[in-house]
Amino acid sequence: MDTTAKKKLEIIIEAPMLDRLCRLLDQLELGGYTVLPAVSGRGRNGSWSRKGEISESQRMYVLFAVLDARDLPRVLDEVYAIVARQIGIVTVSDVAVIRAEHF
Amino acid sequence: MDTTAKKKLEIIIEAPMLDRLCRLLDQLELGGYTVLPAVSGRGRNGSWSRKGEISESQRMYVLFAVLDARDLPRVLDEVYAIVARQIGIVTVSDVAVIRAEHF
Amino acid sequence: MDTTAKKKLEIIIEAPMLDRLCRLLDQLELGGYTVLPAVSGRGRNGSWSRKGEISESQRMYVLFAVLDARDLPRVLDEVYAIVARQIGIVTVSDVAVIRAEHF
Amino acid sequence: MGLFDLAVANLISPPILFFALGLGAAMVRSDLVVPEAVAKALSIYLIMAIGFKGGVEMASSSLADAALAIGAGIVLSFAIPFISFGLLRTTSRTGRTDAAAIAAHYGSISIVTFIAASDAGAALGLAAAGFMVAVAAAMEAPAIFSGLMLAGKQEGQSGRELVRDVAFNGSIVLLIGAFLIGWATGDSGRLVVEPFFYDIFRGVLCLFLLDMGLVAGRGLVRQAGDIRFPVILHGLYMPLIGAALGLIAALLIGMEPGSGALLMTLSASASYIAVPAAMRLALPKAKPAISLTLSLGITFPFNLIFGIPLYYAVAGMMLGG
Amino acid sequence: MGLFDLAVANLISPPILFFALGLGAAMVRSDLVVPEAVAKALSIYLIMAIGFKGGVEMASSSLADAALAIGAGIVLSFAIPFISFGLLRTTSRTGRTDAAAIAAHYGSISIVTFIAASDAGAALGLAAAGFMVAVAAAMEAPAIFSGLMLAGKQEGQSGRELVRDVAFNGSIVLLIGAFLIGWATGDSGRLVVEPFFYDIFRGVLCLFLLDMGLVAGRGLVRQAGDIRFPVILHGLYMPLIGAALGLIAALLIGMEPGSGALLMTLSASASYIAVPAAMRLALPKAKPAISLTLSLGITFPFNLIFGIPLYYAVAGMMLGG
Amino acid sequence: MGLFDLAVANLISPPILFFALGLGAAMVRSDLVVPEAVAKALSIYLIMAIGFKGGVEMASSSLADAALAIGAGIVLSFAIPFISFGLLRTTSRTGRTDAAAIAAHYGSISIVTFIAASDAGAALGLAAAGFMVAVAAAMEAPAIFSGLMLAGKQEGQSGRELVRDVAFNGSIVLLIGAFLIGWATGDSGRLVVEPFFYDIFRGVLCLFLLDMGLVAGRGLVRQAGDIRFPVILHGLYMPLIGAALGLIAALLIGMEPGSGALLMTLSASASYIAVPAAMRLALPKAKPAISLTLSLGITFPFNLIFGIPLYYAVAGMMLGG
Ligand SMILES: Nc1ncnc2c1ncn2[C@@H]1O[C@H](COP(=O)(O)O)[C@@H](O)[C@H]1O
Ligand SMILES: Nc1ncnc2c1ncn2[C@@H]1O[C@H](COP(=O)(O)O)[C@@H](O)[C@H]1O
Ligand SMILES: Nc1ncnc2c1ncn2[C@@H]1O[C@H](COP(=O)(O)O)[C@@H](O)[C@H]1O
Ligand code: NA
Ligand code: NA
Ligand code: NA
Repeated sequence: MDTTAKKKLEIIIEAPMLDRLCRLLDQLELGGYTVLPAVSGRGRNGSWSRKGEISESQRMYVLFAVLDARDLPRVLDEVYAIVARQIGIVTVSDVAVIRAEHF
Repeated sequence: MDTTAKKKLEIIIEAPMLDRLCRLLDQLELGGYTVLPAVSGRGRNGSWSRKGEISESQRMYVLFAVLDARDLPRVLDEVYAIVARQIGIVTVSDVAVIRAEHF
Repeated sequence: MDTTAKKKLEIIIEAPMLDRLCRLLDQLELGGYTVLPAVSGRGRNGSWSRKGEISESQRMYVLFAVLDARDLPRVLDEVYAIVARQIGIVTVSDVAVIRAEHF
Repeated sequence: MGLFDLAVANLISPPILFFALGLGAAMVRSDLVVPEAVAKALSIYLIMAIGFKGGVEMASSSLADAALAIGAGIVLSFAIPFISFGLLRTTSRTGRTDAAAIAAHYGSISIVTFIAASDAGAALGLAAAGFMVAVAAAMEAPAIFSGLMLAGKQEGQSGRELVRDVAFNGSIVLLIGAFLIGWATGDSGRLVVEPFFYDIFRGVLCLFLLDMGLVAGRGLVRQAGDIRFPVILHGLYMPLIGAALGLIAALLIGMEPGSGALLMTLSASASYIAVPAAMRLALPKAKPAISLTLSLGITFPFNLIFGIPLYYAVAGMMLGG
Repeated sequence: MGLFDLAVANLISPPILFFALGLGAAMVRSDLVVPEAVAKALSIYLIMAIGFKGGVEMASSSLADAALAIGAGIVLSFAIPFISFGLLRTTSRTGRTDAAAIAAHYGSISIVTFIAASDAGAALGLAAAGFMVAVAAAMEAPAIFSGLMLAGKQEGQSGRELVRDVAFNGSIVLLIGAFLIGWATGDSGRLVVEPFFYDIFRGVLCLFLLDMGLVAGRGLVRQAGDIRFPVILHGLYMPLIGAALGLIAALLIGMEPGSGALLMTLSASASYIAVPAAMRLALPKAKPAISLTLSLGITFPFNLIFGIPLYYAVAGMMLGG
Repeated sequence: MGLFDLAVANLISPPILFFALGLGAAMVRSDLVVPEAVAKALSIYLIMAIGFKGGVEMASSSLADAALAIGAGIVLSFAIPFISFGLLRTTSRTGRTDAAAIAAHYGSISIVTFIAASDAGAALGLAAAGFMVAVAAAMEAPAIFSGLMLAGKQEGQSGRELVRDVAFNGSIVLLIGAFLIGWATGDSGRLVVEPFFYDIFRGVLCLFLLDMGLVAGRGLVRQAGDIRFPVILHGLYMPLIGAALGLIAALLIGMEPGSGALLMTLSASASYIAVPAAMRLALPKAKPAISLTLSLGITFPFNLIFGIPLYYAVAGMMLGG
């Protein structure tokens, strides 16, 4: 099976900012992204947990997008502009994909 | 601590196909796999969100399996046969594991 | 955008041990970690699924921490001491981060 | 009661108003959300309750009438997709596979629409026969097979797996199971569960329809722009065609107004749970967003707000004493 | 009833005892957890119910009184942050942005505290006017704008997006929507939903307050050590200052004791849903843990256990016949 | 009522029929699922309700009787694992650690079985003393320590952490807390929560048992093939042995039939929430799938369908007037 090299961009972002981040990515016209819910964590701002919470304000989501290395620089710049002020971290890693025509 | 090189296979798959994918992987007798629920996303078929949904048909799950590089080709072939017709994407990346005897 | 190389440590751990693992990581004073809930899986101990379950004892969580390569050895040693006896697997992979000052 | 009064009575009932509130909140992009897990549980509750009640009422139903009604339902579910497919193909440029998938949605039923219509009927004093629950269950699946026939030969399908998935689909199993439990335990069973399955039912329906409004509204906001106008129109006239066919069937088998209005509603409604999942397995090339937006975002609100009072009014006139 | 009897009656009511059970369980680090999805759904239920009831009771309210009360609420919500900010800045070394964020929480309201107080009032026979629900809704947002003013110019803010997010915030939309539905359908609507929204309400409140106790207790266990003493004190005296201002407003506009006690409670309570989210968007540099621990871990239990009976006792004396 | 009539009355009650529906749906691999969050919330509700009711009923109980019953429960929970362990080791080739883990499950209790039995008792007019709730709570933990003794010395265990985790386990804290609240508030508290905790209780139980049937059935489908026959048999005869020991204890301390049947049920039931989690921490080498499948997939349905009516019948004969 042939595989193609791509980049996986992963953004851990606080819930109140998730919609704005998605709207940004929609404008950037990436191939796609997927959002996973986190249930607890710890960082410099202390620890949090979803146990029994009704407010979304403290939770984090993990959004990831598999994209072409060529698209990475412009996407990182735009994402950084949002994440810099908010709580969130951004990582990039290497992946190989099958069905490259999808991206 | 000694680590061993392995591959991480990650499959983003639509909910109605999840059971069939798992049954396939069970037959392939991999060491194991784990399934994470996604809450929203966007792709070529538009965007989706679990907010308040009662139907599973539009949601995606992320299944990942840590496995030996030698097993990868046969697994990819079989997985591709399923995912090719459905909504889903498949990525492979490099990881190191401790407790290699587990796999 | 400048990126910095880091390590991503990922631990799949059974629910009853999650609190103890988090307490351990808190003592190790890492930059942070995030916990994702899994919904089903299969391993050497058979398969499990959260469907309709009220007991947490069989579920797995995926904890990940982005950290500096220098911190990895001591963290792996401590984590191994816990995970060795329990159900769980530990993987390490390479990532690049923006906002390196966060870690 | 005239059509106008009926429409007004329906429109100012709390369940419909909460549905409208949900729709409106989604339109203004409010972040109001009923958690997915709770929404699913509410639908389980409503299906259990409606199934159980139907079963209890079987005591006063004739089995021959039930068999006739179930037969009529199966025929309708099987036939409606052919009409829907033909109309879609002639009025819009929808491809064969997509048209077949949409058509399957319209032949099948929306159990939530059925529940809302039953509730409206009860409020109007036009109760239906208990076996209408069995009719609803029977109408869920046949349309799927019509859809597959319309789509033509597809590669890699596994018919047996599909039949099993459809037949043992959660909401059918629950609806029929609860129906049988209600039938078996009758009034003594009813006594046990009355406060939970009867008394608070209409309040729970308000909460559930709030969520349905939110979901339908969010779907519309997200997707409606991508759907061509003739397809959107299909979502508005197809329920009327379905209801007309349901009425004809009800006349032919001599149903009472309450049951007839429900048969019309079932025929008019489009599936958005069982069929979308089945289509992903059986017709993976069909684009899921179109059919789901149509059935959930357009036909469902149309039926809930305008359709149901209309069907009761017409059924009252055509089938009534 | 004297203050002492009131306090005792409040303290030994099941809802408050379940809240205390939750607090205690969290303190001993029990793993008791109400799932997040269910907790959210319970809060939706309670908001729907309280909104609906308020609307139904509007039949017996004067619109002029309602307008006056809403006006008073807006002024209070807008003004209280300035007091909170000033006190924080003079008594503690809290930075400008953090102090502004905390102050915004105190100007806004806690809808759960409002619901618990309404319930306590009903139990005491001191029912409030229906429009107090609208007052609660009106008091949610103004404080946010005071907070932004106090924080001074921040980079990169988008005012318009924020106003929209705040105005169409889920709990406000639901509270006002349910209020209007109650108002529109009145007693006939009430009949439909009585078992669900009225009869089981107090039992559901027990379950919900159990969860609130768990959440508040866990927050305290996790964070309280990181918060400086003068800031913790702020969480204890600020509700008293807010209540005093609420009392003055109630006296000025001539409220009845039941409504006045609710205005006091609203002024005394601090937001922990809408404002924290808004602050993350508008003042991202403010540390969220401090303000949330203060409003949810300290002020909320204080109001629930000591504040509410106190406010009813004082309102009874000062506003009563 | 004779044993046969009792069995029939139990079998055709809606809660048991919904349990059977769940079992059946899982067996045919239907996709029917009650969301995990809701299932957990339902169990919280049921524990709160049963605890509260027990507390309210303490008004008519003697404390001496309560102390005796609690003592008996502790002895049973502590003793039963030794029998279970011995039988497992002699009849099957289960290893020491696995046998110890399974034995701990059988000494402890299933609170859901207790709730279903209480409900069946109430339906039969054989109400139990309020303190049986405290007996249930007291029987949860002792078996865990027997299990550890049976397993022998394990490396790396932290006894103190374990004791704390077990003692402050969510369902024990909630059961005892709700019990104390019911006791403290008595009939006036009951009035507040009657519609929620009493009236709809049996209906909620139907929904919950539907889920329990689904979970038990899915566990069986998934795992039963991997479990050796003598171990499966253990899941069927062990409840009978437990019930017999419970009966002896009930005779010795002179219990009434309703309470005695519950003590039998508690002894007969096996834990599937608290003990599995404790075993993962204390005996990580024990394979969790075996013990969980046994207690949840075999013993639980056995008790629910056959055991409970049997225990009531025997208790009625042996302890009755
Ligand atoms: N190094 C990290 N690895 C994984 N997750 C992190 C890391 N740092 C922060 N997080 C997540 O981001 C949240 C906010 O981080 P912070 O702003 O540092 O408090 C934390 O609560 C974690 O959920
Ligand atoms: N490049 C991508 N990166 C991450 N997730 C993706 C990507 N493309 C698609 N997805 C996910 O897969 C779903 C279906 O994709 P599609 O078939 O392109 O609509 C999307 O809604 C996303 O959740
Ligand atoms: N190779 C693997 N890749 C991903 N997840 C795994 C793997 N092996 C085990 N797991 C997860 O860990 C759980 C316990 O594994 P085991 O102890 O092997 O039964 C499984 O049920 C999976 O959720
Ligand atoms: Na139809
Ligand atoms: Na306030
Ligand atoms: Na036992």
